[in-house]
Amino acid sequence: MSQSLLTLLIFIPIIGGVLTVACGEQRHGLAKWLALATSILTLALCIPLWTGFDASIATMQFVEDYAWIEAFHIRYTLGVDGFALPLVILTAMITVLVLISAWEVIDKLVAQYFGVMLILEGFMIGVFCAMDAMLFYVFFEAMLIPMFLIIGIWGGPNRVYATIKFFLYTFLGSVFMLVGLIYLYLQTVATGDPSFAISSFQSMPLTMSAQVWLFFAFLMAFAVKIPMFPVHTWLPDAHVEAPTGGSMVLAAIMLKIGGYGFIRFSLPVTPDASADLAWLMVALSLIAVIYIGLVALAQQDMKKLIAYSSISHMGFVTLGLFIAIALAFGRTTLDAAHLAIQGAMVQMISHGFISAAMFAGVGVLYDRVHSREISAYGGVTNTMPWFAALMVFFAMANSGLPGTSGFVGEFMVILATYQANGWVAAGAALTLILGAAYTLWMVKRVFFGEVANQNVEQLKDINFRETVVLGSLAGMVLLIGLWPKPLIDVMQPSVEQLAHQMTINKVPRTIKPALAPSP
Amino acid sequence: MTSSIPLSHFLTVSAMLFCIALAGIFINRKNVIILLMSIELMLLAVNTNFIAFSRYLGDASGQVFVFFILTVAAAEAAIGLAILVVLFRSRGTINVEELDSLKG
Amino acid sequence: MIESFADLAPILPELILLAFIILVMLTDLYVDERRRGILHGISIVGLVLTGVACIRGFEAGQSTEILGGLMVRDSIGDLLKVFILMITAIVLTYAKHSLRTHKLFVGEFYLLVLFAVLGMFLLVSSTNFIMLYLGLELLALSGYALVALDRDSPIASEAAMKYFVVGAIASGLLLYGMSILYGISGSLQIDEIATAVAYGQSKAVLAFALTFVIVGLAFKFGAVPFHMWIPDVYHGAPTASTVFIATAPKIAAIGMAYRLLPGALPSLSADWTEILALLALLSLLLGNFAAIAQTNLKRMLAYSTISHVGFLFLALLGGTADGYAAATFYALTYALMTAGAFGVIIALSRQGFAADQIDDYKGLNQRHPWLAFIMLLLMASLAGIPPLVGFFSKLLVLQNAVLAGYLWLAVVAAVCAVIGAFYYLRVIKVMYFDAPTREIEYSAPGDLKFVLGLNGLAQIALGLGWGPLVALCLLAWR
Amino acid sequence: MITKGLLLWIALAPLGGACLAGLFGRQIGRVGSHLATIAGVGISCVLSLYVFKLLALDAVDPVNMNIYTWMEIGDISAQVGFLVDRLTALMMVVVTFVSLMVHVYTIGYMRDDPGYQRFFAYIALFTFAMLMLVMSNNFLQLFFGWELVGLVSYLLIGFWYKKPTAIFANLKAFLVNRIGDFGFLLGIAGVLAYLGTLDYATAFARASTLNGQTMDVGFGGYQIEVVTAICLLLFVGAMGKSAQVPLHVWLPDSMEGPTPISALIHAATMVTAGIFMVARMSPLFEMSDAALSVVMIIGAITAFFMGLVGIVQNDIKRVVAYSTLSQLGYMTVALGASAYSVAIFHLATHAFFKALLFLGAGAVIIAMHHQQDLRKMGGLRKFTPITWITAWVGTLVLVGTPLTSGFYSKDLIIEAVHASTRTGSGFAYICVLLGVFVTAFYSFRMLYLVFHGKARWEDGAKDDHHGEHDEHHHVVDANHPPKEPGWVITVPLIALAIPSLLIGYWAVQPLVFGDFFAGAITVNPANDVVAKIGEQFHGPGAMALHGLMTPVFGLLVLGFASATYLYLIKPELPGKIKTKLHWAWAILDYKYGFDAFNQKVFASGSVGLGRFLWRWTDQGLIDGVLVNGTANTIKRLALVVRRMQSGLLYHYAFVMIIGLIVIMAAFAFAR
Repeated sequence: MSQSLLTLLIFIPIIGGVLTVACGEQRHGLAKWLALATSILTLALCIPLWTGFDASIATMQFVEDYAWIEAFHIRYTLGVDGFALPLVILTAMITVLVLISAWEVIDKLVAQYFGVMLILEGFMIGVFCAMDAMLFYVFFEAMLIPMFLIIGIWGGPNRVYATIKFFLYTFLGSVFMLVGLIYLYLQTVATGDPSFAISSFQSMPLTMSAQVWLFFAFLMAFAVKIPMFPVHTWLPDAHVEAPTGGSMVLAAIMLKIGGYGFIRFSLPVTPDASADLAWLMVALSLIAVIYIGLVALAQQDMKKLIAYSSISHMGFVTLGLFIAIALAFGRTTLDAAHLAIQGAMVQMISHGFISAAMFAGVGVLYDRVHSREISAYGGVTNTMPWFAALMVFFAMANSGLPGTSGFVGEFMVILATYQANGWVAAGAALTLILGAAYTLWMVKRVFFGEVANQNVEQLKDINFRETVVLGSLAGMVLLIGLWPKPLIDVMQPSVEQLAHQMTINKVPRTIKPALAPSP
Repeated sequence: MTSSIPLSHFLTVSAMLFCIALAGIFINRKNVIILLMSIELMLLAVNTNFIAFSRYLGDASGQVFVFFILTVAAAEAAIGLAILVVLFRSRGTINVEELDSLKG
Repeated sequence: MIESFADLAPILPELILLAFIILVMLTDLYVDERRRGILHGISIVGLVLTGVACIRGFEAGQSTEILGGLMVRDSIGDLLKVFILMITAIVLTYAKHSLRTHKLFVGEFYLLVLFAVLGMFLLVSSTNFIMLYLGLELLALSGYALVALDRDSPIASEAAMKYFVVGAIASGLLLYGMSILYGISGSLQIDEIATAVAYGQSKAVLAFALTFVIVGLAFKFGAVPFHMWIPDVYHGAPTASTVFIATAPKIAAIGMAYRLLPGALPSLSADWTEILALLALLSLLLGNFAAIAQTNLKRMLAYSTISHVGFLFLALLGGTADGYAAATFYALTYALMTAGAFGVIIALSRQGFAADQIDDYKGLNQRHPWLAFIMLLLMASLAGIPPLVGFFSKLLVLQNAVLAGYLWLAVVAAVCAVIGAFYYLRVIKVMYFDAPTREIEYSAPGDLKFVLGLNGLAQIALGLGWGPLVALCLLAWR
Repeated sequence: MITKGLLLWIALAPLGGACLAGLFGRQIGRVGSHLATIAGVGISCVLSLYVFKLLALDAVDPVNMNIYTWMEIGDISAQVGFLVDRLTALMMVVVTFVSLMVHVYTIGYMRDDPGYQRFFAYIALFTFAMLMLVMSNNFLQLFFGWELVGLVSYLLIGFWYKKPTAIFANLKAFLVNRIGDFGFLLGIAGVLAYLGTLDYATAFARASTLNGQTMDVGFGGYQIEVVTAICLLLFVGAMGKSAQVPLHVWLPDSMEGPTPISALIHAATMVTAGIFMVARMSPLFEMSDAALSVVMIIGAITAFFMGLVGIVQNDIKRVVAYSTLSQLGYMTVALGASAYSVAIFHLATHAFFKALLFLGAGAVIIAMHHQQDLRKMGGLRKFTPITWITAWVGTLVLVGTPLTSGFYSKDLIIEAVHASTRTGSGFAYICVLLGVFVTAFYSFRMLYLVFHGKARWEDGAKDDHHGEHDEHHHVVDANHPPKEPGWVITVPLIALAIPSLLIGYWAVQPLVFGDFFAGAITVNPANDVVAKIGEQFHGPGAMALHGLMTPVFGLLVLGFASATYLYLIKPELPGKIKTKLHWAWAILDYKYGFDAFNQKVFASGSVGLGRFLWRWTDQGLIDGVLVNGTANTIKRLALVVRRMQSGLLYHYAFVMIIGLIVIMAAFAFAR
């Protein structure tokens, strides 16, 4: 059981998904229950994963290692560490909620929707568990087709443009990574120990120029995924057109894969290039926080607004990760770097819950009124008090109110960033104002005020199903916000290891004085 | 006799024939028949080459090859003409310029 | 030269094939319209038996001269032959239905296909220019006839004529190159040429000859700028012929390339690598760009073929054994994917409805989800999305390109793959996102449905378990 | 003995009440929910008093305990814990007591409001948040409480969420506070960066290491003292919460909320959080004269100029709001003069009498059936005697009549500023002096306009905004005269009036001059002004006597006199003056243009900028040119390439030949 736990986590959803599709549209009732059962089973399997995980060591756990393609030394190697574990569990949780939230909402090709969602879940878990670069890439790319279908089949009016844009954007980004991986593999061949293992890439000596090229190759892939300015424009379109469940998965999990990629590849494989280019990444992150924050302020479409806010929040992930490498540079203690990385990770997890909740909320409104335009609403509180209460809560979480998970990550990242450069920290802290501004302004326009029109007049408050979805998300947000310690403790050893890898010079490196940590 | 005409002359001639054949193919805008003739001419140029070389090298295999080429050329011509007939039946023309329904 | 029949053992596959060709020819004379299905059966049996013969003689690294060195029996040849036979068998299954629906079900088709296969056999295992040329022409001539199979179709005959003319030019050019090489080396034996060329002849003349040889080769593959016949032939020919011409000959061409380039001109590898890189680049760009603008599925697949040839050439760079193994793997998977795609077209086509317009596939998912799913797999595989096998074949060729020092070309190829993804996605989009406009009936015979299903699932199966296959390729080439 | 359990009870009891009323309000009903919350707050009030007794009288040692670890990364750890010393205890008493009063008062005030339960849930939750803030023993929890009170204030200002002005005001309040928090958070980051901890005790212990340490500003190579930078950043936070210029703009608008919370949050407790925080941080602030000067000057400006605006207000609540601003200014000045104890003293007294005034105003509003316009009141004393008397008490205390608590706290502030030698103390001194006059003037003006003179409501003012909510569509006029509200309203008034009068006399000696805050507040001997003025202090009685012959008292009398003359004796005069000095009146009425400026520049500006960036950079450049541009280029190229397949045989042949020649050429030139 426990020695093949990860395989089960990956393939139970995939097989369940195939079976669900096989049920066919005429038996979609059965299909839905089958899908839900599968996803819950997957979530249940996360319990032994969590309990069995030894949070005191940084090494990979639940490792499974089988030869896959001997000829090219591609292995089927799975394992989780402090970074992967929370993300796997997040994926399992969100998928269950996605299925529940789609229960009565999806009206065409129901079986296919539920099945594809499960298959997607399997691929995503695979990404987080893969320890072999090629296996990682396979899962990384395999996610595209299900998502492509989800947006394209069940999406909004402009779905075709959005989904093809999403696909090609991501695909274009990742092929550069593919070439990079091939290059790294050939390096290992040259050194006589051919392997696609991520660990062997991480420990491989590389010249500075090679590192820079590789860094940009990885950047192309992960910057698009996370997404960073200026390759973020696919996200708003994708979110706007995607069905609620699609948006939830996209925002809650897929974006995280970008950040996870930085942690797995960019930082450890090319530490020196990362350090040299940290200034660039920090600059882009700040742009994400401020520029995107301003753009979000201008949105008229709720989903677009939340999408932009996601980009802005992901800015903190990249900021944390690349400030960390500046802080890991010539310091006696690495605590600050640890703080930054932890902040980035917590931000990812928390954003997973919050953005999922926000999109679920928009979905609730959309199912009733069939409009995402802010101007189509007003005074929703009058007719949907409980829903309004929950959404105000999530809005507060989204604008980083202490006590909610949204605060924790930003708090840690800002605190850490200040130690590298006060002005950067100030720029990042602007999110306190911007985030509150765009989120609460939307809340004001949608929920407060007199009842705006007939549609709002006839709104029914959230039913049990929706309460379950939003309520459980609210619970997680509150839990992480009030007591992040368990989460942080689980990640700490891996964080320390990553910070240590950052300090290992493959070649002499420099760092922009602006980011040189204050003495 | 062998010494009288140097190899280069043969090669030049065959090269010329070859070029004429090619030119015939893409300058000709009128009749498919001419295309077939040009192709034949091209093969003949090649044959000239082979024979000249084999004579010059005193190696027979070249001439053997020529026989094969001639045979194949005949078969080719047969198929070509057959296609030509089919073409004429279905389109009523063998004008090269009108063979452009498949494009883009 | 032949002391005993034992000497004929190495060419047993060819002999069996020939025997069955004659059998088909004779049966065709005596069976009437209704029972022509038997020809199909005979051909399949023939292919299978030939395959068995190939496999039984298969032995890595070993190679025996036949017919006084005109041909050779080696693992490379056997591998390619087995693959050719596999593909041909699949193709015949698809073709039968197509021929039936379009009233073209005649014995000649099987004859021509089998003759073409025989030509390919000679091509891949010839060690002498004469043999190589004969194989080439046997393949080519059968091809011309196959294209012209539908005598009443104007576009078919036009395509045949175009194919014939440019094909003839190409073989003419190839012959001219051969003649020069013969002049230089004084032999038609590939190995002797190799040794002769190795002793520094004047580079200029060699390059001159090499150019013509490469042109002939590039034409067989259909690499830019010798690709012009591909779209017209794919489009014009009856689908049954297209699916054959589009698949098996590509595998044979690898053998031809191997015999001509590393075989005959190893000392020029630097030169032909450059040229192949150039052709690869052109093919990648033109193929992908032109495919985007297509509305006819067959034509789109034609251009996609051109772009795939571009990828395949990446594997030929450097001419290493691993490279050729990768190329073989690529050609095989490509053939599987393309055969499958045409198979779907055939499965949906009816009398008077060719199902070759992309728009014909609108809403297929809602009508026939299974068929749509197969097409999805094939398209995604052609686009190179993991875990489908199309991705891994691309992976191998890209790796070979990087290994050969063509990192930039690998990057370009990768980007082209993204551009290419667009038009494959368009097919998926049409099938899954659009609402069905007309009633699409899917009434193919069971064997076709079965093979088609296998063909689609093979994309996943091979994607997950491509190790043995690639290992086999490496075994054969190393 | 102060145990963890005790403190947890104090903190969590209100939270429990809040959850009950908030989540199950519908089930337990109105009575149930107000009983639940009052019980919760009552418990923590009693316990707070007990804790205060222990600390103040029985001299028990302060406690500093951690409840649980919030996060721990190497040496960086954040706890949730309590630090309870006399400063905290005092704040706890003030908060819980006022809160309790407000709870009781609310029963009457919100009697027929549909959101009854919700309201109780909010104010109970606020009490919890405020307690978390004052009881915190580290910066994280401080920030937690800091933001949570902000949240509740946001919810309560927007309590009547249908009212456009209300939901505008609450968004504004939250955002302005966020600007403050922006600085505050950076201050905390600075503390962590330079002191390596988030724990008060540790941080203060290490504070001395900052001596003379400077940091690079980042441009122009300027250097700035680290401690100054940190203190200023922290003070930005205080400016937000305690509504100091220029972040004061939210407080007047917050009056859109129901009156009880104006009393509780926007007068007595939350707005004083900034004062409390600075006092709590005294060990840091004491190290930076520069920071304290800034504090003092900002405070002085607020104290005087905001008072001025109060003069021209006609909304009864807004008058009190501006008076609150001005009083907060006084406290800030005291901080700036490093007279922290005095500031806290004034904070406490102010809490009582300002709550009193607000609740009084609320009583008036109820009596007037939600009429808030001073011009429509007058002569109420006959109808609402208790309110009238308590209002008089409140006013007298506010203006600082000797012997009242207001006198002691305010007079000491003025003294302190006078005694201070810090940069800007001169300016501050003038401001606070003039402030006395202004305070007296607007206070009595309000008093007269409401309770004295002719009843301007009798000629039924039908015209304008009555009825924040629909229950009160009928207005008062001659036939429906205003009447005294019920006991739930008046009892809190009285209960607040008494301490407002007395605690000053009773507490000034121990609180300010006894070293009551020893250990809680650190004052650098060099600038210990309290000690200096302590030398002239000979008991509260003597101070009161002495107070009668200070300029302060003169200004107070002057203010009283002029107000009396203008609004009681010659009520027509103000109109004339208004027309004469129109420009001055305009400036004040325009509130110095802060709101307009913010609205134009920040609100509209940022939205406009966002829209511009979205349209031009995001959609125009990135999407339009780069993404779709590329796609379209490829499409166009595709068509071109497609046309190259002309379909003409001789073109095909030609292309082949060209290819042949190109390859040859490649060889030729490669050589």
